[in-house]
Amino acid sequence: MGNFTKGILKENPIFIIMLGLCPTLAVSTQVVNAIGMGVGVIFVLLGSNIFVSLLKNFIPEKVRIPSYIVIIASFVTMVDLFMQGYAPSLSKNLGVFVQLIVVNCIILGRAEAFAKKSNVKDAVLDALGMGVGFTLGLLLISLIREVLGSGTITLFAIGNFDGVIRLPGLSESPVRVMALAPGALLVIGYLKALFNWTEARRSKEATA
Amino acid sequence: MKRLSTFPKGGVHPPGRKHLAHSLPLQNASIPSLSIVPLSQHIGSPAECVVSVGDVVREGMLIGKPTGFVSVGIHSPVPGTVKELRRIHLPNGVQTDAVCIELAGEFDRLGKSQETVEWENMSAKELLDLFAQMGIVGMGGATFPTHVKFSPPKGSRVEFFVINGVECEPYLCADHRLMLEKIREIFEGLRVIRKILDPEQVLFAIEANKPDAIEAVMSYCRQNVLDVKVMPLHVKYPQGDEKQVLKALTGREVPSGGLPIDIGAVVSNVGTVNAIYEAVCLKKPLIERALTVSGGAVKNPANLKARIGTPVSQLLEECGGFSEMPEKIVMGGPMMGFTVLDLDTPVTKGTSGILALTGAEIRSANQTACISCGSCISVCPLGLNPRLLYKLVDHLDYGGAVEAGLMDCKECGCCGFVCPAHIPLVQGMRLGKRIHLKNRKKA
Amino acid sequence: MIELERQRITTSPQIHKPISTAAVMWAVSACLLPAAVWGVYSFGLRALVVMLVSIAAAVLTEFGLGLVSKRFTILDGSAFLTGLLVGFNVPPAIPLYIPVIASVFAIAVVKWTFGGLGSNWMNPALAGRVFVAFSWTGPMTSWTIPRNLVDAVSSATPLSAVKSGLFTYSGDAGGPMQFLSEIGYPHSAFDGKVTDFLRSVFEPLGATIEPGYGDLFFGNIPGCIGEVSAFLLLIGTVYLFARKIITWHVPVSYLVSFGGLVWIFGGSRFGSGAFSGDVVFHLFTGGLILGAFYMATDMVTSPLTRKGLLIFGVGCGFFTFLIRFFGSFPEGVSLAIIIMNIFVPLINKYTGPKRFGVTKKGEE
Amino acid sequence: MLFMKILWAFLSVGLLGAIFGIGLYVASRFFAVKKDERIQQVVEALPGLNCGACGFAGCESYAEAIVTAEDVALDLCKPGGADTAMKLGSIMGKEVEFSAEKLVAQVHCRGGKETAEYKFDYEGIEDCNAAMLLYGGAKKCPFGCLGLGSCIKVCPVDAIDYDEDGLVWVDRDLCISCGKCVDICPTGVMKMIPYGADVIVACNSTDKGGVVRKYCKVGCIGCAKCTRSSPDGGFVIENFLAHIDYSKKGERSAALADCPTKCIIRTVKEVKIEESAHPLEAVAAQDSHDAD
Amino acid sequence: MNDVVNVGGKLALICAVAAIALGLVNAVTAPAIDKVKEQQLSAALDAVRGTAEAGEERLVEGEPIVDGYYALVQDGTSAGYILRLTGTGYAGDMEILAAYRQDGEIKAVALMNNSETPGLGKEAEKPAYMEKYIGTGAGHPVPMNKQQLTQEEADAISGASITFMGIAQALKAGSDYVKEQLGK
Amino acid sequence: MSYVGIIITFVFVENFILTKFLGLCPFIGVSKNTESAVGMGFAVTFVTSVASLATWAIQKLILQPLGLAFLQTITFILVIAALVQLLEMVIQKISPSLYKALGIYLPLITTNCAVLGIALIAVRSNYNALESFVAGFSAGLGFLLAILLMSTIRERMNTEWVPKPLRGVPIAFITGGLMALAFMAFDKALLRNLIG
Ligand SMILES: Cc1cc2nc3c(=O)[nH]c(=O)nc-3n(C[C@H](O)[C@H](O)[C@H](O)COP(=O)(O)O)c2cc1C
Ligand SMILES: Cc1cc2nc3c(=O)[nH]c(=O)nc-3n(C[C@H](O)[C@H](O)[C@H](O)COP(=O)(O)O)c2cc1C
Ligand SMILES: Cc1cc2nc3c(=O)[nH]c(=O)nc-3n(C[C@H](O)[C@H](O)[C@H](O)COP(=O)(O)O)c2cc1C
Ligand SMILES: Cc1cc2nc3c(=O)[nH]c(=O)nc-3n(C[C@H](O)[C@H](O)[C@H](O)CO)c2cc1C
Ligand code: SF4
Ligand code: SF4
Ligand code: SF4
Ligand code: SF4
Ligand code: FES
Repeated sequence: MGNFTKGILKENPIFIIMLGLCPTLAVSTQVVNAIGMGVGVIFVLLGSNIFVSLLKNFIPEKVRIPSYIVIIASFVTMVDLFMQGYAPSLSKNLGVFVQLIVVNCIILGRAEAFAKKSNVKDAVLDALGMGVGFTLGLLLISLIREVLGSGTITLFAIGNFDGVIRLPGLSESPVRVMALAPGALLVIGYLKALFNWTEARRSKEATA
Repeated sequence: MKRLSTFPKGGVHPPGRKHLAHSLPLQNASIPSLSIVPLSQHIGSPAECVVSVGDVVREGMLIGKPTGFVSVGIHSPVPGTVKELRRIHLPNGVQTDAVCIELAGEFDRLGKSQETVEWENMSAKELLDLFAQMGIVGMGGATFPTHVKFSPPKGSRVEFFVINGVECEPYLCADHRLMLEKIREIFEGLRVIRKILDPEQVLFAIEANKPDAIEAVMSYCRQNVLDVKVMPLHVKYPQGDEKQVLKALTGREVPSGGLPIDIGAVVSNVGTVNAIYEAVCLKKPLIERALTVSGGAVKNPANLKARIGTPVSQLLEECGGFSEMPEKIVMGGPMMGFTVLDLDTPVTKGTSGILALTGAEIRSANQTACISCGSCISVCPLGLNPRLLYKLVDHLDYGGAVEAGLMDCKECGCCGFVCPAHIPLVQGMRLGKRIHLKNRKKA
Repeated sequence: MIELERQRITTSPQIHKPISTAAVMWAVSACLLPAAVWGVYSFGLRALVVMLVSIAAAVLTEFGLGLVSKRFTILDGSAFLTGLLVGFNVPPAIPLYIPVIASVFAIAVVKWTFGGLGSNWMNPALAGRVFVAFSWTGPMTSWTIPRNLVDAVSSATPLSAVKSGLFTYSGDAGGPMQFLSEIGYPHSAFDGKVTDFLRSVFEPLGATIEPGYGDLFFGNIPGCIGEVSAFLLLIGTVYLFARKIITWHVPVSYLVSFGGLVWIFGGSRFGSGAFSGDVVFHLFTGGLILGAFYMATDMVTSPLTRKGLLIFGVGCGFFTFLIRFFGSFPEGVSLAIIIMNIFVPLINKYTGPKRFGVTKKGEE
Repeated sequence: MLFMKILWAFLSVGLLGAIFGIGLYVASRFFAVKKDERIQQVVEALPGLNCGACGFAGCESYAEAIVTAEDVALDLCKPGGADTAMKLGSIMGKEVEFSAEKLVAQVHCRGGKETAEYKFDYEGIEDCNAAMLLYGGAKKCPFGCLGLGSCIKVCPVDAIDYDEDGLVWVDRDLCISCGKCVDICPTGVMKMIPYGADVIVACNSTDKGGVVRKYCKVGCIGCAKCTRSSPDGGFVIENFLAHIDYSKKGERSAALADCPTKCIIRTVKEVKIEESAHPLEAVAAQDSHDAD
Repeated sequence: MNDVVNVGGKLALICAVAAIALGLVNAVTAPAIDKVKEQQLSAALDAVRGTAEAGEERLVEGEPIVDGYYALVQDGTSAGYILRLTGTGYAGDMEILAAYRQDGEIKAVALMNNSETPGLGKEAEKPAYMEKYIGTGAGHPVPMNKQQLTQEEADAISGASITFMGIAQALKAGSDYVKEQLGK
Repeated sequence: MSYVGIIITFVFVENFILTKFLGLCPFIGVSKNTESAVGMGFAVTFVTSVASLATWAIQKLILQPLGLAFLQTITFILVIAALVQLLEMVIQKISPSLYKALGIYLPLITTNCAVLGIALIAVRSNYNALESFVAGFSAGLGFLLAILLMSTIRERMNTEWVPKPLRGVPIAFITGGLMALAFMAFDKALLRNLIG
């Protein structure tokens, strides 16, 4: 179980290990993007972790990285194709960042750091934990950015509901910069500082 | 009029305030009933005490003998008995033992006419040994033993000998008075120095704010047909620093980490030259020096010849005490001097002045963070970046500071003087140097 | 016996130049006062409210963060000045929450995040302004008609009128002032007198003078509260120069490089070829004077040495030109300055002072 | 059609894979450069604090020295302690003995604004070494803590801070024994003690008792009461100052209670106990508290 | 040699298997992707064609703004054209579909692919935004700058006039194209 | 688009770090001091230039003719990974000094979004071979510029008392945010006005 929970807080890929930052910042303009991206990453992580751990003895050391990358790229392509076919607007919003899941540092990082040494069950748990941790981090960032930067919370359109919750007042004149590039960097910077601060307080209290 | 030369980069113009004392002739200060004579008054190893409590000493008798080459003797400034050996803190941070001598007995020299000694047939080596015996150190502030400075490394040639009469520190006029009143002695001392160093050229540097001194020196040279080039300099602090005065006079730069001799020069303060005269021609050890007592809080500023070991309080009293409460008592000039904690602190060989400064003169204000104004950089005569050095020291990066030139800093105080944020930059420099030297010693 | 009440024990130097951070900051604030008064006169009391609100927001934020980090810094005047400059850099009719956010952003994010006064590397007031300008583009470009132009209908600033007007313009106005005349940009009564005077001086020399320069120079134009009166801003700088609080390096290199670029390339928009740009128009419109004398000169965020300051000024001039003439915003000063702020550490790294007694060879 | 597409995909990607696989293999033979893997292992085994206590520039240079130079000891990393030394031993295949108890730093002075006398008001850089430049600091006692926190600044793990009395205090659980604070402290009042030490003599003054009394209410006056109250506690008087020999494990609470100037204090901050009639009771209460 | 085969072959094998898997996935998704594209296009055309029928697309070469057009037919007679236009906005190119009467008057406009700023330029995606252009192009000129708008309309585009001008420019070019090339 | 246009686009208008968010991991990780930041910048520039050329070839010579667009991701990344690994080995052998300067960064670059990002963007923009190369090169230059400026600012921050929780990574992000704020001056409209 520890393999699952560690990814969510203690080794949160975004806030603690600080990997996979590009998609985190680029697609966090809307909550729905964060969910889509998160699902995509979980899928790829699962797939790659399973296959890497299955094939750990088969893959020769010399072509380890290329092999992992091929495995990862295959799953990414699948996600990409399915998104294009069945969730076209999401696919458009995420742009190249779907394909860029390949180079999302988390995925190769987990393959290298964990899956290649573990059995399938642990690899699955690790993938799920990391994926969920990534998604939660992404959700947090996108929630802050979308609420501040657009005054809305965009979810899925169901029936009559167009999927957008509009916050009165803020949605008419939002802090638009928060939805743009600077906002992303500022939000993650302050969130990381908050993490550092609480972490420091926790460790101080733990010893006191 | 020809433009007077000065050093080109940096420097400041603090209010000079020399008018308080510059026209007052040197007077003998009264003899202290208790002289406190520190054993470490010079750069180098402290002298070793050769008297013990209860001993009777005579005026000018050796009480501390030099320990090693870079060291000089310490002499009793007064006749009397040794009362105690005391550990004292000098304002410049040095902790040293001091011999306390209670005045008693008869003066050997005071009030007696001095005969001049034949010295022409002494060799350079003998003269230098005599300097060390007589306790001659640089009187320009650094108190570096003169016999060491006058022993240039083999193969180096002394192109210039510079008599430093710049006296760029505000308030101070002792050198100015010496140039007016002891001109013959100074040039007699110069003859001794010529014999030792054999310089190709002798330069006499005086800032333009002492026109009477320039005139006096020039006419003396003219009358006696001396081969000395008198160089009036445009007023700017810290022109008296040997690196700056050499730059102003010769255009050459003493290399970083180097000495004047690296560019073929030796610099001596006028007071040192006078002391050399007294030591060689009168056989008088260094037991008194000229200094200025001044400052807005002093009732009657004065230029005094005071015995080494005279407590500060006595000199202030002699000048009529305070006209108003001073905020700081300073030993030395206001730019490089040190604040005095204890009024029993004695005059030493390096004390060029005692100042009692009022709040209006100090102009202190609250310290804030550095606002990157760059003033400190533009005034640093050594082309350092004091702001950066300070920040590095403040962040404990002593190695980085040394790499950025910390060890070049002369602590001239220009940076601290102009800093609008009132950051104690010079303290930072001193701290950094001290820790660096400590670390280096350890390594 | 000599007695002392209290001695101060400090390191050398024992005396100090009569200057302090607080004195500098309050002096700059004081020099901005004439322009502030003009803003209130020209745009009404609303302008005063805007300035007071931005100052209050800045000072309160400074105070709050000072409490957190146990430093009491509001008397050093830098927060006041930042707040004042935020107020100077917004339109008079701005909804009040916008300057408040700009001030809070300036002090909290740009200044205190990096450690407070002196630690920030970007100009707080300008970063605050740009932050809100990008967030609330509409309100930040809605202008108030100044008092002396009561009969005007359009409230565009001269720069934005020229910029958006030129987009579809196909005549040959010859220059921005002619263009403004052509589209009927209003002038004050006072400007008539100035124009008459200028004409009487320059027309005998063969120059033609368009009306409107008087309004530009003295500030009868719409714009941000503090930026409109180039004249009063310049008056204030006299004291700053006299006290040596600012030096000529940044303003001169900024204005000269910008003016030069305008002169060389600025005319091509009007089909009059190179070396015919209207430098005077561009110098006195927008926030250039405010920026060049009061904001690019912020010591904290500009380089340390003279050489560095010159490079910085030229960079500001270049980017101001680039943004004004090619960018999508009519004004470029604030962006140009914060862009150059990014380069300051780099500039400082390579324009350090020359060390005494250190030769290139010896340095290795 | 579909079949052809898949065939082409199969062929082209397979071929690319083969080319790169073989290419990389061949290249790796051509361009092979030997590296000692153990350096990386050693780096990983070290705590990575880069504190410099080992005497090398940082963890990485220590690791390199361990692997490349023969005679570098494996027990130099103080923060890592015994665990790390063991790990290094197993990587390098060497026996390591590491027995010393962990040491931590502590300030041996409790003289503050209320208890100690000052010569003047210090103005200047907030740094103890800077204060030393001015008459050895503002305190009359030349041995005490100057309280300007150089050690706080230098500590890599923030183990030092001002306590509720405004005096400098080391949190022994955070301290990693790097010794940087001891190095930087200008008065030598910061000293290393064993982690398990129960009490310290919180004074560093070697002045005579009478002199100490003049400038500090909580200084050690060298009265030797502690040596009598707790004869097995390892108290020794040297230069009018009590030291503790921690290798003696006897009780020391009697000395703690009897010290006339209360300069013997606990290393673990006492839970503040309500004003009680007898100080001894408070101490006793504290003792029983410690016991459970 | 054995090693080479081991290393190269294994990587090749992994690649090949991956390629086959992807080929299969592609076979499943390709029709869906095509359908999505078709749907998007027809939805867009629906938005501007009104009650008329759109014919096949004809591509236009050598025009900077007009990329292609569809002839509109209503009740058997020609009812104008739909033009595919490229305008330049604040954040790059914008795809615009606009329906014109034969005399060049704008009947309907829709903003398609674009990267304008949400809340500013993106507002132009709302049908109401285009009202100021409708009915212009023949009798009335296409509004090209703020001065030609009502105060209310001008306020609405405040802060996004680059988008406004970009669309206007494209529409005007389209109108001219209809008048000069197609209208005859 | 003209070559100048491509350069301005990728250095300023679409700076990979400050507006596109590609390559942030090394940007944050390797910008602590100028020397290594510049090393990283050059390494990235080199790889983006070569990679965009190589992927252009794959796209035009294999994927497009065979209708295998769906294999883009897998082939591109394969090429990049192999390229970087090869490059690392070659440099290590041929020029140990260059390897010392760049070597430690090279493995990091495989998983740098910037490299794959520029390859994909170049293909999407339909660039020809030279344009792809120029785009790759300028994307690298943009990265170099951003990381150089960032490192000088971070070096300055080393001598400031930044509040503890903000030190290190957070302050780097916030600095990046403010840089991005200023870089918003460079928008598409500016580019268009500048080069027509
Ligand atoms: C350690 C040391 C060694 C010195 N050696 C020499 C020397 O060999 N020759 C010389 O002319 N001066 C020597 N000096 C003296 C310096 O040149 C200089 O005169 C002295 O430091 C005082 O200079 P200041 O008053 O400008 O600070 C030495 C000084 C120091 C501190
Ligand atoms: C900042 C600074 C200012 C100085 N000003 C003077 C001065 O005004 N007059 C002087 O004789 N020496 C001055 N000195 C000392 C000279 O550098 C040099 O040490 C001295 O002239 C050498 O002579 P001495 O060894 O005989 O003292 C100054 C030194 C420094 C660092
Ligand atoms: C973050 C940001 C986004 C912008 N987005 C757009 C946009 O989508 N469309 C547009 O026309 N202008 C956009 N602009 C450009 C400015 O708003 C431009 O100054 C304005 O269009 C011209 O001012 P005006 O409309 O008030 O005349 C944007 C500016 C910023 C700072
Ligand atoms: C000449 C001068 C110009 C200044 N300009 C600005 C400015 O443009 N914006 C600002 O926020 N503060 C300005 N300040 C105030 C101060 O330097 C600024 O708040 C610091 O950047 C805060 O660390 C200025 C100060 C001076 C002395
Ligand atoms: S004290 Fe040192 S750093 Fe300051 S101006 Fe003088 S030489 Fe330069
Ligand atoms: S003079 Fe003071 S405020 Fe100005 S740069 Fe130097 S240290 Fe900073
Ligand atoms: S223990 Fe030493 S370094 Fe720490 S505050 Fe006290 S005197 Fe300073
Ligand atoms: S308290 Fe001292 S010894 Fe302990 S970790 Fe901190 S600096 Fe190192
Ligand atoms: S996720 Fe983009 S470089 Fe790491």
